[in-house]
Amino acid sequence: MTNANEQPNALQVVIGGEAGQGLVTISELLCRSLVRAGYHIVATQSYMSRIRGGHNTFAIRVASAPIAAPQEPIDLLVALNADTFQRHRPELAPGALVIADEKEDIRDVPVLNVPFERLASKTAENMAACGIVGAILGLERATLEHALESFFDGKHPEGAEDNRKAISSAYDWIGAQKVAFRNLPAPPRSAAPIMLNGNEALALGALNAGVKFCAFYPMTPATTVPLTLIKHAGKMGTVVEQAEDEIAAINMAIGASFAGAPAMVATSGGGFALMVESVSLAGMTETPVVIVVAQRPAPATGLPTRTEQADLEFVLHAGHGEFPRAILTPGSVEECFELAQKAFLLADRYQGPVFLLTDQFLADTYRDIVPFTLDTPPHWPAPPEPDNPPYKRYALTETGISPRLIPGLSRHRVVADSDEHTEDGHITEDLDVRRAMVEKRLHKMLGLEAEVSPPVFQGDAHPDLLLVSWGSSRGAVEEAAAIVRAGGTRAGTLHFPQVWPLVPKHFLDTLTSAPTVVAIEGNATGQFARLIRAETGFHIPHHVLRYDGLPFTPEYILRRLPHGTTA
Amino acid sequence: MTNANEQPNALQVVIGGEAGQGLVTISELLCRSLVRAGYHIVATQSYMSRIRGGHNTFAIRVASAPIAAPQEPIDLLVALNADTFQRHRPELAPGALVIADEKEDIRDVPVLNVPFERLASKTAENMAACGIVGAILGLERATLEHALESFFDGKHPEGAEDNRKAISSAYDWIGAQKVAFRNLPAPPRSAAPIMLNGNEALALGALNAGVKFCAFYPMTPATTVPLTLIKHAGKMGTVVEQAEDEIAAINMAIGASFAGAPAMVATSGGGFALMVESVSLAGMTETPVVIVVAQRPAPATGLPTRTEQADLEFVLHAGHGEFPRAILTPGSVEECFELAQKAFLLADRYQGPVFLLTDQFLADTYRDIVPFTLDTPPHWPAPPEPDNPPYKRYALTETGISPRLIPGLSRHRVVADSDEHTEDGHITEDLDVRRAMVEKRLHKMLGLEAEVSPPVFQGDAHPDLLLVSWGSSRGAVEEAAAIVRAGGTRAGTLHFPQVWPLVPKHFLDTLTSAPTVVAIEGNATGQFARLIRAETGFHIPHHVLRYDGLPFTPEYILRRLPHGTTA
Amino acid sequence: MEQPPDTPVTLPDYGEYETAWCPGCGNFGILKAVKQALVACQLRPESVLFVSGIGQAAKAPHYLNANLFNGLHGRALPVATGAKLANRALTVIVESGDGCLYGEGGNHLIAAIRRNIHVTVLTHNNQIYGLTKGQASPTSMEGFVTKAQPDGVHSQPFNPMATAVAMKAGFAARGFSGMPDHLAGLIQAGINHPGFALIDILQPCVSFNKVNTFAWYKSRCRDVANTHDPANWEAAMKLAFQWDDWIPVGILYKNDRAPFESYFPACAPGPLAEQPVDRNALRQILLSYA
Amino acid sequence: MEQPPDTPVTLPDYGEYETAWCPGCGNFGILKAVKQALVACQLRPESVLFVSGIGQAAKAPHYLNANLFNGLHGRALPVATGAKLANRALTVIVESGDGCLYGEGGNHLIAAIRRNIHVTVLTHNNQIYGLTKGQASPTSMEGFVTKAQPDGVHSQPFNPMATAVAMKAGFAARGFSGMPDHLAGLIQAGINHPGFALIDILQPCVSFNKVNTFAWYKSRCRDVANTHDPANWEAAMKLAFQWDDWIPVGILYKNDRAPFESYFPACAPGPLAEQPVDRNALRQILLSYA
Ligand SMILES: Cc1ncc(C[n+]2csc(CCOP(=O)(O)OP(=O)(O)O)c2C)c(N)n1
Ligand SMILES: Cc1ncc(C[n+]2csc(CCOP(=O)(O)OP(=O)(O)O)c2C)c(N)n1
Ligand code: SF4
Ligand code: SF4
Ligand SMILES: [Mg+2]
Ligand SMILES: [Mg+2]
Repeated sequence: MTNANEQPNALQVVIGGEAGQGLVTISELLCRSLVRAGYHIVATQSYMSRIRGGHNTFAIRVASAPIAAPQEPIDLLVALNADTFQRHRPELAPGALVIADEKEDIRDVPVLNVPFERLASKTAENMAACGIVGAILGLERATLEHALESFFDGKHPEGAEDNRKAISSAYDWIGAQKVAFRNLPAPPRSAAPIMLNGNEALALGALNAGVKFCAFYPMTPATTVPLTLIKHAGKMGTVVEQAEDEIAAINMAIGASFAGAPAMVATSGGGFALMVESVSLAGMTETPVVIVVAQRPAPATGLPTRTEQADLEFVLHAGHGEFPRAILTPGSVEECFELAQKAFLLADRYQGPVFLLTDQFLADTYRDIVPFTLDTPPHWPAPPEPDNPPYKRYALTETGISPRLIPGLSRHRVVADSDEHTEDGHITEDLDVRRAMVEKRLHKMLGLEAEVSPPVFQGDAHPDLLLVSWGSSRGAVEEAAAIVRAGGTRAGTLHFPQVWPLVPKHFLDTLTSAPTVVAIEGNATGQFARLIRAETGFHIPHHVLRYDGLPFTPEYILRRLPHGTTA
Repeated sequence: MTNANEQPNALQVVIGGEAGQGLVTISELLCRSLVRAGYHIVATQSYMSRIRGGHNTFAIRVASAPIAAPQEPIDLLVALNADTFQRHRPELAPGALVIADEKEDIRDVPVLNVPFERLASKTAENMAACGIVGAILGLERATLEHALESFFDGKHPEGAEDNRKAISSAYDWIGAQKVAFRNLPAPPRSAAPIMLNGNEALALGALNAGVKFCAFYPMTPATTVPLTLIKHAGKMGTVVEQAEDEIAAINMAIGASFAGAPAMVATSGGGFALMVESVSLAGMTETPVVIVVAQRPAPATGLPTRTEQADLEFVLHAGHGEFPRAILTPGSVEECFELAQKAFLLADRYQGPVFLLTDQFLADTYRDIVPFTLDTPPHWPAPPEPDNPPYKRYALTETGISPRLIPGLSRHRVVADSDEHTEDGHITEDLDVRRAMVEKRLHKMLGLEAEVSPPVFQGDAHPDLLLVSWGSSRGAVEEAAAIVRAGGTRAGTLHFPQVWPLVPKHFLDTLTSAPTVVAIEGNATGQFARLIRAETGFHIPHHVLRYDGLPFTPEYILRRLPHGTTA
Repeated sequence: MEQPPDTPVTLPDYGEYETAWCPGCGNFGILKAVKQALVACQLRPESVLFVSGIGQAAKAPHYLNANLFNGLHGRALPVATGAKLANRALTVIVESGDGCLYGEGGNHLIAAIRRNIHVTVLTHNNQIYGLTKGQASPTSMEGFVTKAQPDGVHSQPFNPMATAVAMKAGFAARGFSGMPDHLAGLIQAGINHPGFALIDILQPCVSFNKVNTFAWYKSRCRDVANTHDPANWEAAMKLAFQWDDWIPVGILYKNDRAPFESYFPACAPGPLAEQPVDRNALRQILLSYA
Repeated sequence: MEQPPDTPVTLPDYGEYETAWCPGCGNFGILKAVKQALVACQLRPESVLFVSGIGQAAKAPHYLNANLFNGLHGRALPVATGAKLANRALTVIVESGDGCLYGEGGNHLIAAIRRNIHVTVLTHNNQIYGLTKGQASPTSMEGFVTKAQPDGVHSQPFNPMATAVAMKAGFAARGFSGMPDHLAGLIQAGINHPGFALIDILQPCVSFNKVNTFAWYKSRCRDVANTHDPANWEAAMKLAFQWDDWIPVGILYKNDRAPFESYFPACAPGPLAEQPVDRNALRQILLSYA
């Protein structure tokens, strides 16, 4: 069996240090430069819940050919402090190089001792490290300098100049060294890719779908969704408001949506927990709202800056009573963009809550992206104005979908009620009406089922080994399967970009015909496997689970596949 | 097939009128008198969400032999207004009698026209009606008078006297009438039963378990749980506080529990939705808390005063992340008492959230009860004080259960954290500790499984028809099965007093060996059947569902059993 | 039924409906005053959005003909805030109970005051939880006895006027359901105030509050209009605490902070629902991620 | 390590721990003052319960040796309330951030003030959300610019002192982390005040608040002890609004309402955990349902 790190076209750079050492800045700069140079990247952030100190890393896997997942072995370790080396030493790949300040006492491994003090001012030492890595990876000096320019964008000229100098000195210095490090093949592409993380892509997808309102209460790892919207609010005409709490956030979104603005919220498990009553409200009043839940390890506050996939069942059943919903689970940065659009479409069409379930790993991971085409915007039709009054907001229809007008934008009055209501929206205690309304609402499930994004199969037809995944683990699972295949086992993957509703005919044959099926989930109890069983009776007998806060890697999966399933 | 109403020993009295007509007072008085006279009752309240007006009923099914469920046909209808007669006319059983004011124009059915104005003052007319019913049912005048005395308990002597007179005149007047109405056989018992509804029994069970703290925010149909605790707070030394909102309520309970007081909250779906984040907090900090969720029809505000069983999946998955819980689902007023005790026991032993999932029907239904014995109180041991410091609140143990000390009651400091934490309770981001703590917490499921209240089977061995139920529908389901049996079909019932955890060996054989299995649930999607399938793969093919806000009756079930399943 | 938009708005435009309230309830006076104020403002029903929570008070907007979002207990204010931001042209009125707005929804009240969003809040303050059958509310007086508080309320009552004035709310007024004409005037002034307006309306609950009855309020409530300048913060603060033989009703405090929605350029051109998606701008934005 | 209970409590009893705060953070001064106050009160660590929420401030009690319940963001106060009711003998101190206590937890603050429960609240008020990397908090000043508020904050800041004084809180004080001895005195007074005490502590955040810096606070904060009588409500109200070149620190307001827990007879005999279940009484109660 081959390992991910043995792929000749990929290598992994890990930059580690304390919060406050400028790690994110230089890593992003490096990523951007790599992407501009045409490389593919998977750049994963791993940080502690503190502002200064602690231990953070930015792991940049870079390749000349497409890649989809982070990897474990480190080829180039940039240790901004001594702690970094100690922690990551066990992960060094054969032939790895460590970059560290010349004052650090690092032995037994190939190390490049850099005289940072001589190369840069104290505050620009991080940028010198950036230059060193850029040079080693064979990036042109100008590529890094241009990336730096866009970063400063004309602001702080002094700091910018200081940083430029640091890069320059790094390149000059390294020219004089003999650094033995395997080079990547030159990248093949000439397209102009962009670099996005999952949350940015999600926000941009929402903007393309027409989002006009977002309310939020800050919560890691969701906050960068509203921050991205805020950044572009001026140009896109979006109203984004920081609410007093999450309950307010979702109720504001519901109010804005009722008044016609495509609306969303973004939060994580604990914040979402506070929104649960209002999810039910959106279900009852049939108000569209897109809810981004960026998962992190729980229960309670848990590990605020790490990743997990343990809120699937919670989100699926959140809210008292029964009403339709859809849960989209993007498996890549591209899917964040696409499914964000779909979420708004479904929310609008089926008039209720639609979820985007992501996690810290996907939210924070940067990828190179071919700019999305924006010419197929989802359709937000002006609701047809019924001409025969009285207008009935909740008219009983065959599809369960009733004509939705916007208060103030028609001659009609629009009445919505969280109590059970008549067709015209007014409170009722008529128990026949109750029954009809329950059925009307649930009837919308049929339409939602017809629009499900079906699971994506990849790999050998009639595989002996089938790996089932949902959400952010897609890349790692697909790479793991590729490695298994390279080892001679017929392997396939089934990725679910949508976990609710489930349409058994999309996947049941695939499941039942594979001799070995393994569910890969970032939780401790196999939630999705349980859901598959609840809906189909099919029991997935094997699991690869992860619940230590870190994302899946191909290596992690390969180590845990059931014995005998790989050749 | 026989019908419930054809049971010779049972008949049903329905008293209907507007809110504010004193319907509840006279119905409770009547129930109490019947119980004191030795009858069995199932007295169901059905009311609208308003304080005056509307249409409310109190349906008292009374019998000489034990009964377990409400019934549909009405034998004696007390119409306190004209509307009542119109609404309930279709439900009148053959031979039914209607009692109404002589001014009402009621035809085509046997009616007793009562000159209420002559029998009582305006405010005591309801009491005259009570006297009429008592007399017709053959209750001694003194029984009603004594019940009235305990009701007034020496207060409002004028009102009491007025009411006593009304009863008296009613008895006098009816003596002169010729009323044709089938009488019930004299009750066989001589024990001294008491009369309780589900919420009262639940509160008394909690008191026996040692509850010392309850916080709540008013919400129908849960409010009478804290109100019952408040009523007895002085004698039982209980602290009950009305919180500013439900989030505060559960956090107060968690704080009190952390400081050593057995603690509970009680709410309904929407209020519970607000507690969800803190359920996860209790799971993470391993703080015992008993959570009563009295279901009502949702989504959102729904039908505040009606009944439903649609929050099972919601409660099961409420809270972000993964942690153990237990969900108890009493099926009778007695089980409310018993399972309330068990809830406190489990919460204490497994240190986390334990649910009592009831509903409006059970909460408000009065039954005759043989007073519970109080001599087997659950055990609340003083936690053993570890003598070797440092004390570790979250010590890793084989059972997952760690030694719980109470802050201020030992020499040790007790530290609890909603973040992931070390054994001594302090915040950590160590990912190995994280994994160990996830496993420790989930390990408690094993102990919980060992203490599950198993499902209760009743009926024929190897039944052809098996009815599966959980929670409040138990009585109706068991009566329906009895009728089916009486009709010649081998029938059995499987009632789940606990729906989580599920232990398949308790029931899977029973399920798989019955030719026809039907799930009876008060929701629209068959939530419990789905849960059974998720846990066992077993698919319950038939459902009898109800989601119009009314409770199950044997008749409702019988009408909907799959064709061909009954002889 | 539909009138051309230039016809004057009259009371029948707001309809007459059957209610679920107890006979004699103070809510009737408020309903009357609200309709009167809407007519006085000459607001067409289709341009008015009521947002309410849950409780007896929260049912009020079902009893007139306008747009309505009857949401969750305690959550009317954020819904109203979202709706106003989505469409500035809507007249947004929140109507709910003291429990809903000062209890469950307390955090939103504070935030709304801080924002100064142009929303008019009508609190039916009966000093009790009516719909749930008579527990203490945040405004119940100390010692007030209910089934849930058999030894009387121990918390100090929430004083909405004192808090609003202390927080320098845009507009703070107290009314009484038993003075419907006066109340209609307050509501009209509140709606026309271009910022947040809190109108706390004393409302007898005949079923559950046997202390603060119609007579109790009636004998205490007197208007301050002629003697008080609402721009005078110190005087307003004094009046906010005036609660014994005399309970001052009228506009206690007012200032002219800019309304919250005026800070959002996106709100200016018209309803968000009618703003197109500028995909050229978005394309430029996408490329800026290179 | 264990000391017999009659040994005087000293600073080492409260330990020294490594923190996760930024060097130079105002939280360090608060931590120091808290320990100093606990020693001054001669409280043994095992008799003190800290309750905190989530944020940088909320980590503070992890850095001293006492009982701790570090709960959810915004929810420290109800936990503290429950714990105090369960055991009156505990000294219950809430320590958390401005976002936690005035934002997410706003409704609980209001309720706690109304209850006057004997809990001492220490708000680390850095006018920013620190842990989530610098969004505006309820106390951020108007116009304050952050990544989330690039055009500046539009809401009026929450004034904790004005609200507390308007609500006649039991004890309301303002401190500054840069005056740790003065602050320790306030905390000691707050702990000893038999009722609810809110101590709002101005705290520089060196990482995210570049406006309200140490120097900014330092040049403004001056004690009022010698010039102000905390029983004088009008004066307190004035001081609460004083926020320009001079920010008064000290006890602004104080009264002597009875603490909430004193109304519960069940709380008097001792910790609820140690009260037996009176099954004879319960048996009588059962029979009363006949
Ligand atoms: C989250 C939630 N908690 C509790 C309730 C139950 N509830 C309905 S109305 C109400 C109180 C009503 O009091 P108030 O707001 O003063 O209105 P009033 O009935 O007095 O007009 C409560 C607690 C609810 N519907 N939702
Ligand atoms: C329910 C919930 N919402 C949001 C968060 C994320 N969160 C953690 S700390 C914090 C704000 C911290 O600000 P503050 O309370 O002022 O404390 P500081 O870090 O400034 O000391 C937020 C929003 C959370 N943990 N839980
Ligand atoms: S209960 Fe009180 S507030 Fe509700 S309608 Fe009746 S009188 Fe009015
Ligand atoms: S971010 Fe601010 S508040 Fe948090 S530790 Fe750093 S300086 Fe202190
Ligand atoms: Mg009220
Ligand atoms: Mg802060």
